[in-house]
Amino acid sequence: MRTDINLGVNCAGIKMKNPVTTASGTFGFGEEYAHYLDLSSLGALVVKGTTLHPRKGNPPPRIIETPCGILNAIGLQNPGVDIVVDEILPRLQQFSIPVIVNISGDTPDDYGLVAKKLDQSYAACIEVNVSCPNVRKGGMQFGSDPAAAAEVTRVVKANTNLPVIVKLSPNVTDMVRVAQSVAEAGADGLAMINTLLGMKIDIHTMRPVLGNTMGGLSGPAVKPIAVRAVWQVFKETNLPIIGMGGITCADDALEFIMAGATAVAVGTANFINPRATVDIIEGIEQFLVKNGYSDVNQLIGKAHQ
Amino acid sequence: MRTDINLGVNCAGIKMKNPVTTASGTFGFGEEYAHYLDLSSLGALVVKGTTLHPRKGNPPPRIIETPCGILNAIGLQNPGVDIVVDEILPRLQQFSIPVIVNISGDTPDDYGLVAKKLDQSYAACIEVNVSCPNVRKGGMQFGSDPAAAAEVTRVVKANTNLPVIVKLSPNVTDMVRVAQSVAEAGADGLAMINTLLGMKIDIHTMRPVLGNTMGGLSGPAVKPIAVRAVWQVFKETNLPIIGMGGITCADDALEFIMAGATAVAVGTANFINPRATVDIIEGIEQFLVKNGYSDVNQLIGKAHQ
Amino acid sequence: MKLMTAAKVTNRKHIMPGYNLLRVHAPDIAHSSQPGQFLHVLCSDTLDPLLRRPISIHTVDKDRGTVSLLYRVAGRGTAMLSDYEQLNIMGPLGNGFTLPPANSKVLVVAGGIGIAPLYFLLQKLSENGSVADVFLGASSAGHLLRIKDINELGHSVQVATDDGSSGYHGRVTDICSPDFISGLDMVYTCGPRPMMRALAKIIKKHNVPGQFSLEERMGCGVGACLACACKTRTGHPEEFTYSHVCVDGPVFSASEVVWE
Amino acid sequence: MKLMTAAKVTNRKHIMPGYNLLRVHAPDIAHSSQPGQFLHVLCSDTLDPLLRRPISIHTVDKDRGTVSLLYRVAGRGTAMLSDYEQLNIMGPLGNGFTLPPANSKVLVVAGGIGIAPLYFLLQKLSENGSVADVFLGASSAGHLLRIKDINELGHSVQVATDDGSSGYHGRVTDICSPDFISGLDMVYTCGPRPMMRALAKIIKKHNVPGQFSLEERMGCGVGACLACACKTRTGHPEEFTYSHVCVDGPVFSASEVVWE
Ligand SMILES: Cc1cc2nc3c(=O)[nH]c(=O)nc-3n(C[C@H](O)[C@H](O)[C@H](O)COP(=O)(O)OP(=O)(O)OC[C@H]3O[C@@H](n4cnc5c(N)ncnc54)[C@H](O)[C@@H]3O)c2cc1C
Ligand SMILES: Cc1cc2nc3c(=O)[nH]c(=O)nc-3n(C[C@H](O)[C@H](O)[C@H](O)COP(=O)(O)OP(=O)(O)OC[C@H]3O[C@@H](n4cnc5c(N)ncnc54)[C@H](O)[C@@H]3O)c2cc1C
Ligand SMILES: Cc1cc2nc3c(=O)[nH]c(=O)nc-3n(C[C@H](O)[C@H](O)[C@H](O)COP(=O)(O)O)c2cc1C
Ligand SMILES: Cc1cc2nc3c(=O)[nH]c(=O)nc-3n(C[C@H](O)[C@H](O)[C@H](O)COP(=O)(O)O)c2cc1C
Ligand code: FES
Ligand code: FES
Repeated sequence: MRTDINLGVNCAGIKMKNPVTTASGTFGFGEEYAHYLDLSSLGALVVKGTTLHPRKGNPPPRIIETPCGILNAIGLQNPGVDIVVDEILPRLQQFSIPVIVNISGDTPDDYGLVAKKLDQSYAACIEVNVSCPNVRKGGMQFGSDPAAAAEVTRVVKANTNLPVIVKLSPNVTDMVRVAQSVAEAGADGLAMINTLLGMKIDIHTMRPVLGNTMGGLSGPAVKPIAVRAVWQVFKETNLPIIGMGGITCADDALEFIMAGATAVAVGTANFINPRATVDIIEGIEQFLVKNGYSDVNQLIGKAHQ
Repeated sequence: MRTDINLGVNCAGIKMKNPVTTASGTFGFGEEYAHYLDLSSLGALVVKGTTLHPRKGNPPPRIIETPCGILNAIGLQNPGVDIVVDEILPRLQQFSIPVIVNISGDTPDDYGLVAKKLDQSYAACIEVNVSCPNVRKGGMQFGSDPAAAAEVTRVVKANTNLPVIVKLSPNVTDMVRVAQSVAEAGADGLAMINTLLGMKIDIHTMRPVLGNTMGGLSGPAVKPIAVRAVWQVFKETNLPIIGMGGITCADDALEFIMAGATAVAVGTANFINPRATVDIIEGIEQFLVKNGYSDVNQLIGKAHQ
Repeated sequence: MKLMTAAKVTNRKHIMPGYNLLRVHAPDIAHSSQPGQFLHVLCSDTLDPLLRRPISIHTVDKDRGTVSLLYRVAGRGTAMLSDYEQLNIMGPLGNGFTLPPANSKVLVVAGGIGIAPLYFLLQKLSENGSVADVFLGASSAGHLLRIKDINELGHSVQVATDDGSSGYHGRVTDICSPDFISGLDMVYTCGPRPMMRALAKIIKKHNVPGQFSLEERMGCGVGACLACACKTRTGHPEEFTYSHVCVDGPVFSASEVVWE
Repeated sequence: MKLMTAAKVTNRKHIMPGYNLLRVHAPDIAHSSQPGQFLHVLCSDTLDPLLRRPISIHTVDKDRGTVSLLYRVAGRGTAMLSDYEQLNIMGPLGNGFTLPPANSKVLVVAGGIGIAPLYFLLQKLSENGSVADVFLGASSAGHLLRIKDINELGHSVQVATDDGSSGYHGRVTDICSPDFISGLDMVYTCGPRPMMRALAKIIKKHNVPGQFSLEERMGCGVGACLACACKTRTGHPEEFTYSHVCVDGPVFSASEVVWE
């Protein structure tokens, strides 16, 4: 860490000491990876999608590899918000980094109740998942309709004083419209992209591979789609963006930042390299030094100039 | 070729001696690959997107590699329908296979005029491209709105007696709705998927790589999305489907067929293996033999059972 | 202790058609591994194939600081494993087998490549002076692995093959006679799910406890992605939950698993 | 004749840091290749990286049936090229250089790795008894390739480097004096676009024709995808069209190209 280089960013009111965080659902509650890296070196920690009540998740298989990507259909398995607030978040306090809790629900009211519980917790921010393709009710349903996404945003905002980031689905005709709609509804920031709806058939069993038939595509395969989404939304809204989708290295992260992301999240790449986040932080710093920049903020949206 | 195995399919009224064709724009007018394979062994030949007037296409770079995929922004460079009808199609007659002409336009009337000209040509079928992400007017615009897609379909149908296949865009919230809408408008078949809108930024120049900024993502990376699209649309419509998106080998092709495709098209893979189509035809036959099937039609939609 | 390390490959051997043995230098892992634990192995130095592959620890040599992996070439990932001078590995991961008290009557049942983690267990058993009965099942003789080495450890081996090309002609569970099973203190097993399901039924009937090593497709290998779900019982007889093979297993108590 | 073939690699050599020479056995290609043509080479046996890479034919040996490629390790694809025993290649592709009439005054200008296709041309020239002036430009001495071999073919070499580490200190186009250029019958070149643009301007001024080998990102390599577009003139002075480097080129007449 060089003192003459600023890596810090302010994303939706959260002070991050560097622009790198984790993609919800790919990094557990952080502790699972504590053997492999110093969690306190992350810009922020985004934890697993949390719901009002505990959820079992989908039947296996829940994951399958695809070319340069994976399909997952976890189905939001989680212990429920009470355990998150009472047991998990207090433990995460030791790492002294902003913890962003990703939330989901079947109805806007569900979201509101979860938000209310988090309001009094150690969470620094709420990430509203209106884009999960792996659950029957809610999830992507909200995210694919600008009005429904706005409604969920409003309810969450009404129930918390924490900054609210809305996580957008790429499975829509016009992400910009959804982004604008949640911006008007009071979102403090945007996270994009969630996974793309996909599936795989096993030609030997002649059946879909995933227990849930369809799943969400993530990993390097989707990176061009994610960069495009960030580029488009950056152009048409003023909200800070956490960019993600296929980031594996510092060069990928810089691509998102230049497209307009204030921060980036690392997802699938954690499975391949558990130190991907910290390697990326280092790589961004090296890029700044090598190219004569002193502040990562100088690069945000740079490709639009 | 074994005589006890039937590879023939009837797709939207076109008799194909096997279910393998080429994806428009990836195989030129066929002749470019005539050195590498016997064109007459293909189930059908889908040629480059054709418009009323010649088009120059987009400025370079027009292509860039992405993880397991490519982005292209060709911009429909083509000699115009008159040259296609007068010079190119007559030459293709020698191969004695159905030739499907992919068409695009700025307005529904453009499509109609092109269709009318093709009606009297050697073309066996018209594939209506309402989903090109690489041109400013028309293209994807039509494909992302069910009503507009239906309108184009109606105009084309009114101008030709050839079977009409509509090629759908994956860049929409609900492909099934677009499919149903063009089905009602009289489409004889569906082709899916066209490319996904994506982009890449060169972090050294700090600018988008493609001359046209954004481009269309194709190749193995998109396969899970394409299989899902075929699966969903097969379930909800009765039209035959030409499935494509990332097919590189017989196993991939079989995945699409089991998801519901009557035929498959090979695109990006031609660039890597110019003999991909014929290798796939052979592989499908071998699969049938090995698994005790005598007819490829037995596998269409098999994964739904 | 869990590690990610680039371990030097010190030996590779094709032990039978389709089966390789790979030895890597990883002293920390060699010293801390328990039988039943696994490594999460990077197979490619490009993005295709993308994910790591879980491979059991087959045996360790603490003196030399090496760990051996025995694997079947199942697909693209495992086909690449023997290409490298160095292997990027994470581990040791998961919960392994619990050793039985001295003088216990123990049966070890391996289906095919299922012997991979069980051989390490058999080594520990013989270090403790225990002698186990070992049943090996496979589709045919060409998939029966390590018989000689198991005998050398002092255990007795019986064999069953689906095609009768070696030993009993039939399933390995068919040679589990009720008399024999009911006299056991513990059954250890790893193999194809149908085999393990059948075995679970048999030992349940005779009230014999079992430690079963399960497989499931994995993402992270460390409990973060929740991909490797396996249906297990909760306190309530009507209920179930999804446990995770990478952290709750891969070794589960047979009675804990919902075998469907 | 165009082919796709898995050609055996018969020799590989690191000729300078970052530059490799690869020889493959491909008799049909060796016999039918012209200087300026290229091969479309598969770099990976997985799906990442996906596309083939165009590499010029550097020299052929008809007797041995071999083709040599000289390449700069530019990125991931070229970094993999020397890993294989066999190389899957398509070719020979594109339109090469047209040889000049006997006794023509010829200049050959290569920028860095641009010498790759030009060396084959220089061989043909000396086979025809022609002697060329060869100007080599590079960023520094470490990127000047094949000087000795070109001298051995009987051509005279002048050198320019951006950092002055060898020959003239400056751009290779700076050593193109008006007197010298105006006396030429033909200029052949391959190199970075800015260099070629500058050279095109110079020779246009003196009405000297040029054959320029261009680069553009490629998909198919055979004219099917229309990716490798290059702006060229039509009959009308105000108009332009997009030609394709893989089939209309890679060698274009300098006056045909719209240099922007
Ligand atoms: C905890 C654990 C320990 C293991 N230990 C060993 C070992 O010591 N030796 C060994 O040879 N194998 C072991 N395996 C299995 C091994 O991980 C798979 O064979 C390997 O991942 C296949 O990768 P591949 O790329 O070669 O095949 P792929 O191309 O990925 O798949 C080949 C075939 O195997 C199936 N498959 C792949 N992964 C799994 C999985 N996780 N579960 C079920 N089916 C799968 C696929 O459906 C396909 O039919 C273990 C698995 C687990 C979960
Ligand atoms: C007709 C033709 C003949 C060629 N002959 C040779 C040759 O004989 N020897 C040789 O060393 N190289 C040659 N090249 C260039 C060579 O194809 C590229 O260097 C190679 O494709 C880079 O692949 P990579 O995977 O190593 O690099 P990548 O990782 O793909 O890219 C590395 C860098 O090169 C740039 N780049 C990649 N491809 C191209 C391209 N086609 N045009 C412009 N920039 C590109 C990228 O933007 C990047 O900055 C030729 C190119 C063409 C079009
Ligand atoms: C296994 C897995 C579980 C995920 N769970 C969640 C989740 O609970 N909530 C959510 O908003 N996104 C979830 N995602 C989506 C990721 O947060 C991220 O948006 C997506 O994976 C794209 O990033 P990547 O390509 O870097 O993985 C999950 C992704 C994966 C792979
Ligand atoms: C270079 C290129 C050009 C294309 N041109 C067209 C076109 O003119 N019309 C069209 O409908 N689709 C066009 N496509 C889309 C393909 O036909 C196909 O739908 C897509 O590439 C997905 O298939 P693939 O992954 O096998 O390439 C083009 C694709 C590529 C890569
Ligand atoms: S593989 Fe990620 S939780 Fe087990
Ligand atoms: S690379 Fe496809 S047309 Fe030139």
